[in-house]
Amino acid sequence: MSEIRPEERLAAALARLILAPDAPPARHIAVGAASPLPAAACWLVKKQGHPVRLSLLHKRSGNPFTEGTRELFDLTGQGRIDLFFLGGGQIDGQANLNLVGTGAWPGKDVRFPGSFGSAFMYMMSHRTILFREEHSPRVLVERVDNISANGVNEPGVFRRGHAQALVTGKCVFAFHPARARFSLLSLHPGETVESIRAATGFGFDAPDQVPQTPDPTPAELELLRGPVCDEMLETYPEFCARVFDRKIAA
Amino acid sequence: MSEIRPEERLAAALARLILAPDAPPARHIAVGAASPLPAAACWLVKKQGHPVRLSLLHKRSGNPFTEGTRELFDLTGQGRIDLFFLGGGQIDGQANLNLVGTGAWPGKDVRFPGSFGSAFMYMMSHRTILFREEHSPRVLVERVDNISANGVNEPGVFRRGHAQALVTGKCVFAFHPARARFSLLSLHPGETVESIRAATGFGFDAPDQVPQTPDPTPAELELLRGPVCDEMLETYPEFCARVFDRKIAA
Amino acid sequence: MTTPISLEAMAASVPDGALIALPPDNSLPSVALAKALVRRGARGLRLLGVPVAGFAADMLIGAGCVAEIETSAVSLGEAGFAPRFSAAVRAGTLVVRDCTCPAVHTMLQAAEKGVPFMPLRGLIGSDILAHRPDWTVIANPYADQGEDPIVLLPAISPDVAIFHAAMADADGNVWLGRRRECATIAHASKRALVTVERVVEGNFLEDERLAAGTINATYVTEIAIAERGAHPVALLDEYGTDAAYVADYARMAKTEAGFAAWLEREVLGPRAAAAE
Amino acid sequence: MTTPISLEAMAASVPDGALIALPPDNSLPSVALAKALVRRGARGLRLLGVPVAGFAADMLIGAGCVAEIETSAVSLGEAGFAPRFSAAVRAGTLVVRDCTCPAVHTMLQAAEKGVPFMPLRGLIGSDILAHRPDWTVIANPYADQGEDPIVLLPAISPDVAIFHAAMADADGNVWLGRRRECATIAHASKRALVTVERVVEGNFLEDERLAAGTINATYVTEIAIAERGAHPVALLDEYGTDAAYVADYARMAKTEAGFAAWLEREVLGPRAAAAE
Repeated sequence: MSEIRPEERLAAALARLILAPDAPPARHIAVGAASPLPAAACWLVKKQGHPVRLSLLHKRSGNPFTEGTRELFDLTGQGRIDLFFLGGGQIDGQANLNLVGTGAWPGKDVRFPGSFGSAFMYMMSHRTILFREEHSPRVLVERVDNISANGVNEPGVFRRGHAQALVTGKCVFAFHPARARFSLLSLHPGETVESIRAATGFGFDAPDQVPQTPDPTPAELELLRGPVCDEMLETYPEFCARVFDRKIAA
Repeated sequence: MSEIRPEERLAAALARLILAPDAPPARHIAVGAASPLPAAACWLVKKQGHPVRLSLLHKRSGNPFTEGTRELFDLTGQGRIDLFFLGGGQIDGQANLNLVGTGAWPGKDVRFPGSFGSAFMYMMSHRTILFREEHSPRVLVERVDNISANGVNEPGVFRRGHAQALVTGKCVFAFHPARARFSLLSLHPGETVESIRAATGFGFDAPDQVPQTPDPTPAELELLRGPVCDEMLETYPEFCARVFDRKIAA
Repeated sequence: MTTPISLEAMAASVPDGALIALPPDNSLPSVALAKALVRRGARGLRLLGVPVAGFAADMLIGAGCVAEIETSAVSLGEAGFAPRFSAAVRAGTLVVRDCTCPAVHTMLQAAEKGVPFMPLRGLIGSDILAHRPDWTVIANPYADQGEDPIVLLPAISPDVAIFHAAMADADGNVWLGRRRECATIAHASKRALVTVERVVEGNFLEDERLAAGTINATYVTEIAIAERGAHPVALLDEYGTDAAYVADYARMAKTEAGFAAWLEREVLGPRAAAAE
Repeated sequence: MTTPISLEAMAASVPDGALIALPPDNSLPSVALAKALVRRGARGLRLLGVPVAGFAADMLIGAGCVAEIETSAVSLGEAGFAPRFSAAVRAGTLVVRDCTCPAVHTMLQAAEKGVPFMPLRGLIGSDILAHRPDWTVIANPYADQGEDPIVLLPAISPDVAIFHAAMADADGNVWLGRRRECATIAHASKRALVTVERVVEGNFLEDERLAAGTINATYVTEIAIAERGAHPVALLDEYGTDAAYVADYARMAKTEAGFAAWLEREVLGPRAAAAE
């Protein structure tokens, strides 16, 4: 096996979170984020033989929805979406997400594209995995400038699920909704608790011993580079070329 | 021209009500009632060259709706249905309709099929023409046993339209929502104000001179027996055979 | 990938007392599954006519399978009043919750969207509303002036959606064209049991011509093959209504004895079983 | 029977200041009509992205046609942020009403049903809600316990729905397959202006295979033929996204001067006009 690429480690880490035994089962996952890594993680889980239904919103052909884009939100409202992925231009220590922009509302400083369905999906999916490759004080802030989607709610507000974890290019955090705080779950190679603190704008908990994020197993690597890449080639050709050195046959 | 059938007179009378100059325009008419006469009247209007859209809910092929039966009600909610037809097992002097049954709720004495969409369509269509061939004290009652759909509302309740008229086998009544009362508009041949009073369970107003319901014109008869019948043959074969002596070619 | 099960296994999976949503006679009821429910001796079913009920409901009521029905009407269409329904209302053996068509759709759409209620215009002044303590009237918070009362209807989530589709594909998607109330029923229900004429290769969602009339397999719990499974009701452009069959039913079902004979001949007896 | 009008006549029928609903770049926007609106010099338009906005919206904003936008996002997808939208937000020349996808659908569905509002779960705690004085939170009257706050969203009825369909038939029905948000937009809007690749014989509603993906002519105000009218966006299985065209736009539109040059070349100039 050739060298493990950082993206392969992230995909495997995400896949392990999807399958986490203490989380509710992921029977139906919707992947709407533009990033190909959550999609790769979902395909890895599926190619490992787990019976999971994937609704890939960026797939060009065979769009799974026949009511237009409304159907994803209706599905989620029905409680049929077990897991969703979200990112954000800013993410804060209470797992609030800012997809609107920095500065005064609605993003007078730097405007991001917008909140998409986050204000609904984050509350109505059974769980959400947060993913943002860039791990910097610019992105991981003490308090987001604007809340597109909030990490927790006041008691008495109907909410089906919360963030399970936040995966970045440097580490994996677990999120604890009851105390609205992240804790360090694992460190990617080369990182320490101190390096994470230096790169993170929000406070977080850390156990005495933080394990390293495991390498993908040879079996996982084989799946990622073979059948997972096969499924992703049409939708994410640049990603497959960069990470797996694979191109669509002309 | 052969003798005018009663059904032909009724169809022509309905068509004239559809086109009544003091009523809001009928650009889109939905016909849901099982009776073929409102459908014949609508086709007559259309074949006379008036630009009207017909949504015939009983048409076997080419159902106009692509959202299922919900679409008729959504259309009506949008204010796009200008005219609808309703009948009833009982109709009372305030234009209340009973499609549920007689005796205690929900029809312990004689149960009718049920209210269908009447409780919505009657209030949300721009106008409704009531049609019931049987004109008897059993059907036209002082007060319906059960109200499927009410003729008028308290002030402040959103309502888009009311009954315009009630057409029976004996006469045509106009309805006056402001005073919640019918008045006699025209008498079919052989009827008098007294014969109508005797056959009607509710009180109604009558002018000093009540005109006769006009005969269909030769042009109307020609359209009814020709192109209107052509359109109705598939959906209402028995009616066409009985009234127009026409059968579907084997 | 969904593997079809047998009609009898499908009927066995419907528990006594289940709340079952059924499309009307112009929109793909699974009469085949209704007959199988009669054969399995289902009891205490609660039916929801979407928005009205027809042949299958009347038969289930006559066979003693039904405790309650919520619907905007029960009718055999051209063949007239539903005889076993009418008899049960008269006898007081059936709880009837009268509704009006758009209210049924609205309650299912609320479940489809995952909201606890949805508003609907109309209804105010009708005895239907007066007999529905579960329906609420509120002042419209968006009124330009005055109270503007408007009805809120609660979401309804049937235990089982039952309908018939033209075909299923290898991935378990089902196709039924423009009869989209069946999609809403499936979305709103906890389980969907779908009978089909046939199972075909491929995936309808990959075909732009078929996708719009397809219900995604994610909503389909089980599929069973039942040829002419809507009969005597029409199936799209595949077969028409068997009006003579319905008229014969309407005639025989006027009496309890006549209905029992019809049931024996068409549903329970050896000849009926062989025909399925 | 609908007779197609010209693209320019269609653009002329959209008044300045109109509230226009547009589908996103994955769901059949009429880029051809958006270009025609730029050519006619439309001003003060209010856009509604259903539920997000893309290439056409950014172009209209850059060309100075737009006063307000209500949307859940404006994005060029793979090509990144929408440059003219971002510049207008920075400059404060555009009123932005931020939304979230299911809220856009819900407000249109309320108009589709003819109700003044519809509820939606989620949203509580988001600054989107905090910045929408037109959205209301009420106590759920069907709550099992407690207040159970839930958001009510007002119906929104756009003046004009604008989208592109694969084809129209002789009766003015349009077919666009599974992209059913366009049907909801058409139902909710006062007028629907639809560009199509072609007009064909027959009536889609008579064809069970096509009916489910058809929007009835009753909702379609005008049709104009615009071949490749979605370009550079994909049209179902007929043509794909022209990613190079969008990337070129994204690059040039980074500056106002670059955008002006792009507009001259692709929309306003003689070569652009000849290509339409």
